[in-house]
Amino acid sequence: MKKLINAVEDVVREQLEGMALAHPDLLKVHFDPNFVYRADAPVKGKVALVSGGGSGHEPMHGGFVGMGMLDAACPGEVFTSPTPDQMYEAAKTVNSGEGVLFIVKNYTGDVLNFETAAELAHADGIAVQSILIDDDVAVKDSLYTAGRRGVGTTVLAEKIVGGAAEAGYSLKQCADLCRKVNQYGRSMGMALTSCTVPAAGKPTFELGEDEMEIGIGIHGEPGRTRMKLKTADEITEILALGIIEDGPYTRTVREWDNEKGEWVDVELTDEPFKPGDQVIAFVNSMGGTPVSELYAVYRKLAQICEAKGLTIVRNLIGPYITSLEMQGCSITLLKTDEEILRFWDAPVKTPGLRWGI
Amino acid sequence: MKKLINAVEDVVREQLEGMALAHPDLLKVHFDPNFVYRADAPVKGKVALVSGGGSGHEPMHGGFVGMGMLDAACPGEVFTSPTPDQMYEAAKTVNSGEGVLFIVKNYTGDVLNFETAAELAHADGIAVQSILIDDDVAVKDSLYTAGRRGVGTTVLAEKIVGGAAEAGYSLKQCADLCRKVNQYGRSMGMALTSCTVPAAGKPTFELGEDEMEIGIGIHGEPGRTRMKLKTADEITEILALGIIEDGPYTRTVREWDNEKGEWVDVELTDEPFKPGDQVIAFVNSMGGTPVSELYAVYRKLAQICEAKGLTIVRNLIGPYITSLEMQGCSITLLKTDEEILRFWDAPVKTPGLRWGI
Amino acid sequence: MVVTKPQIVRWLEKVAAVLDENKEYLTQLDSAIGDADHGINMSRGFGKVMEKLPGVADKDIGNILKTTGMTLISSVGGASGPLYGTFFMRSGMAMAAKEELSDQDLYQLLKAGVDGIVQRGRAQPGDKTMYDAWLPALEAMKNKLEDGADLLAALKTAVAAAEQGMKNTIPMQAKKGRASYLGERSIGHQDPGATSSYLILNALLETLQEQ
Amino acid sequence: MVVTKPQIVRWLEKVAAVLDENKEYLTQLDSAIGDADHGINMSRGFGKVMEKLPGVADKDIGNILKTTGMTLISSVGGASGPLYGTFFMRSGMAMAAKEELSDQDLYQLLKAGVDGIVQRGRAQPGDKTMYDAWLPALEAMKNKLEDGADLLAALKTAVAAAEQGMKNTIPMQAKKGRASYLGERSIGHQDPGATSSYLILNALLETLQEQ
Ligand SMILES: Nc1ncnc2c1ncn2[C@@H]1O[C@H](COP(=O)(O)OP(=O)(O)O)[C@@H](O)[C@H]1O
Ligand SMILES: Nc1ncnc2c1ncn2[C@@H]1O[C@H](COP(=O)(O)OP(=O)(O)O)[C@@H](O)[C@H]1O
Ligand SMILES: [Mg+2]
Ligand SMILES: [Mg+2]
Ligand SMILES: [Mg+2]
Ligand SMILES: [Mg+2]
Repeated sequence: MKKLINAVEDVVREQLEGMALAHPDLLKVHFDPNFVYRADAPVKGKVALVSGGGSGHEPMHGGFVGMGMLDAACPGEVFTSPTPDQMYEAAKTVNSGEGVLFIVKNYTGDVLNFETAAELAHADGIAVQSILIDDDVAVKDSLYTAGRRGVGTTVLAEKIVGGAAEAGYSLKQCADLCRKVNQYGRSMGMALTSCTVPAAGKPTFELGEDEMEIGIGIHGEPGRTRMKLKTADEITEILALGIIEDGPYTRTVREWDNEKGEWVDVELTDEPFKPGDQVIAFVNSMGGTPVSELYAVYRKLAQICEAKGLTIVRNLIGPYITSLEMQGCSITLLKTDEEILRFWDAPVKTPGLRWGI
Repeated sequence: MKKLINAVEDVVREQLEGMALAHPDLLKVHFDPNFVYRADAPVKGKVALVSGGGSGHEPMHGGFVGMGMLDAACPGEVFTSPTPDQMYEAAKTVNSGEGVLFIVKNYTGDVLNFETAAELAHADGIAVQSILIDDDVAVKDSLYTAGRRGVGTTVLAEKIVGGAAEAGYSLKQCADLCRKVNQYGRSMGMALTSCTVPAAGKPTFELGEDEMEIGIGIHGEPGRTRMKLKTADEITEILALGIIEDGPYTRTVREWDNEKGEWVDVELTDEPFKPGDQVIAFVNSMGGTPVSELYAVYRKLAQICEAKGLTIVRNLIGPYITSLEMQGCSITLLKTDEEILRFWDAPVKTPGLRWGI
Repeated sequence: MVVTKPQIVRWLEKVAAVLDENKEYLTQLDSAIGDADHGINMSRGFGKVMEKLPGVADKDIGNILKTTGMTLISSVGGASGPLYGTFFMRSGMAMAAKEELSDQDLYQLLKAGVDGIVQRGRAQPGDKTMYDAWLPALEAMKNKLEDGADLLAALKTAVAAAEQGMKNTIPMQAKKGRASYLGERSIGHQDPGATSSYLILNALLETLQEQ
Repeated sequence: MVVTKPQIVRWLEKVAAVLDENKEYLTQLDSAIGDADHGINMSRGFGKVMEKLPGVADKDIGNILKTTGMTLISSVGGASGPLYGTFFMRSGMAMAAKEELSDQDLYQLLKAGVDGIVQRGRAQPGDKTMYDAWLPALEAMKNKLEDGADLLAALKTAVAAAEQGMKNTIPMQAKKGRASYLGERSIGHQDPGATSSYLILNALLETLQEQ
């Protein structure tokens, strides 16, 4: 295992210490329980956004803490969901009285741990809503699986809802916007190489010199199919068509009903993309793939979108939701409307994403 | 070889096409000869900055074209300096009449090709100055080598001088500031893995599972020493002390004398860092190392700087000057003063670096 | 047979030791159909439990189990953290104020815990989860006890059923948790959570078999 | 002996072919002490020269050589591009307007080219560069011609000297170019530029030896 780390037990803590040292103007880090939060939290009059998940996906989520994006991020151990006390303490720290929105990627671990945190925060009198991101079209079925995973759309949702919260959206408005963004976004990823969880010490999976994994998640979990290595154009086509040609997607998600103080089952159906849609195109590196290669993917993606009648109105290209040092990429397309675009363009100032300020 | 590419001959062109498609608001790409230039070039009343070098270091240099940084960047083949016609055509395209500053990394190939370009531009009546960046302390000696290589300080120089040009600095002022930044900056890098030049198809060098290369350049050229893999703290210490304890560095560089129209030899001496210095600390990924690991390096670097009496006043952490998908990192420290800090903080809007706007 | 408080403490210690011994094995299983952390998660969690135990060893059994559950919840993370955490929280609530346990108590302890797992995780039999080890174990234990067998005999049958249930996960296609993303590719691998569940139950049997 | 224009064109074609054949070999040498591109660079450059040649094959020799130089400059890049580019530019200038070459002309052609390399790159003998192949070759050729030998004999000696010069770079420590960064670690490897220079000179000999 080749990494810039010290003892494997200290990886997450030391990286957080580095973040705290590097960005004192933007964020602070609380240890035990671990969470990263805005230096100026709680921000008066603003709904607070809290996300979190296993570490190893940096800059997500800690790198997205700051003005116009997250108020707090709760990092678990590498690839392991954080624990409820992290989200609970973070929520208490950043809540300004306007309530807290949990943005949760749909993995059993994240879902269960955030559920407990929501219950704890509610019991404390904090207004909480919780929205699931489940955008990974590589997971076809929700009846026979834990449902689609939360991947690239998470980054876009955190930016867009972050902009809205900054603009004074209420908790319910933030939750509704976040749900819409999730329903408008679809992603799919692939890996050229495996990653190595520090504590495990060896690659999570083995891929032959001429093989790749299509439909990979962000935890080194195997994907939908393994196949012979293909060209950037062919890979882009597989991912892009997987997204664009994905049909309606219906599933039941649990959302916290803040009024009733209980979990309710909500049935959601995401509509497919259609010609004429305006989209944000997000080409993401899995961590080990340099940005140069992403531009080759973007090139083909732009051609495919044009052929399919989708207009790319904004793009994001780089390593934003990664799997340690894994080589590979993912594509996210997000249908936009005036509201989404306005908050996408709004200023953001975080270690991982910054513009307009 | 595992990369997101199509045919190896098309790698550079297709990546440039992707850039052009992704950032039409910021830049344009000219093909044959290849150069990336500001969408709004030439910018009236502003000195134009032109840099360039082999491809494979993205986002440098093409990703630094835009407001507050470069006016044009000339990408060669992967790890191969560009040819003079690229810099010559780029200079003609972006020159607004205020002259063109070439920012050249000190590699024999880059130096020779930029020299020819400067001569051609001068013959065309374009005011040209040319500043070498040679900041890599891994190269000890200038008498017995081609001199120190240009590495991390290049990124900082392009940002800082870009800010100055935007603020109305004259060609001579830009050149003087660029020379100062170069003299104030020192860098050193290391590799955990090799990279693979697409056209070569196999790793440039072989490193054992428990080995690393210290003092590596940015082209997969072997470094100063190969040693057993160490911890992030130990690696950071080797690099940081290599930089901080580096003595005065004297060498002769060729600069273009724009008045006389000829090359002149200039002797320069860089002074070592000393306690009390304020610095910009730049922790760079070689491409395959994720940002999370860079924070562990930054953590230790901050401790070392504090112990050595250096105050980190700004930092930059991420993949900015890379070697394809190589894993590893480099550290750059740049002594600052009021002028440098002012232009570091100035707004910049490029695909690779953006703030304040 | 009466199960004493020191035996419950001993059980938890044994679980910690056994999970630590099987850390690599469980992680290995998780790397085939998950994200290669189950062993690491469980051993970290029970390591924390071991730190907390001395502080509550003189409290009642319900309290000890609840502390175990809360510690797991706040130190394991992942799917298994809330699930095993709920298991021990619920079993602790079921055993509130007890200083020793009867045969029926021990069955109720396990039953309450497993009910908690199902309520949190909504697993169905055959979903290829830890529930597929617990469900047959509980059924076997219940039947044995109803047949009048003594606790050790009933627990032995339960452990055998858990082991069989664990093995039965091999041909299953996962429908819950991370492994479900693999679809048919999850077939042919033993579920890590079912394996840790078997180990936890077996540790209980071994504790009670000790003199 | 008179060297004709078609022979010069044939030489350049042979160089293109030989560098293409040795593309991997030269790149291999460059990967040991450089950045693994010398073969790729040279073969790309002479590939371009081959595209340009038909358009100027009826011009004078000086013109053909200058076109070769300019094409190399604008297509090779790296250190070798400007150096070989300058070589052919300068040899072209030295042979301006010539339609055929005498023995002395051919020597002057090479001499002017090598002077250009030195002026651009400032190499000293022993720096482990292409100059370490050219310098002994020029000296040997000059001596042979002064001794009254014919062109072919002089060129044969020159090629042998270039080959020896190329091999002599193995024990040298590089002081110019990318290899110099390696310090003592550059010792023990043959310089790629010296190798391509030997191949270029040898191609000239082979051309003139053809009927
Ligand atoms: N919904 C669920 N109900 C019951 N058990 C589950 C459920 N989801 C996952 N599991 C169990 O959790 C185990 C994985 O635990 P672990 O690897 O620690 O968490 P994660 O999957 O978050 O990395 C699986 O092997 C399975 O037995
Ligand atoms: N200053 C110099 N003078 C003469 N030859 C040089 C000089 N610097 C480098 N070379 C030659 O150039 C060769 C390397 O060429 P190449 O690999 O194509 O360029 P680069 O080093 O830029 O990748 C070296 O082997 C050496 O012979
Ligand atoms: Mg996990
Ligand atoms: Mg090169
Ligand atoms: Mg797991
Ligand atoms: Mg080379």
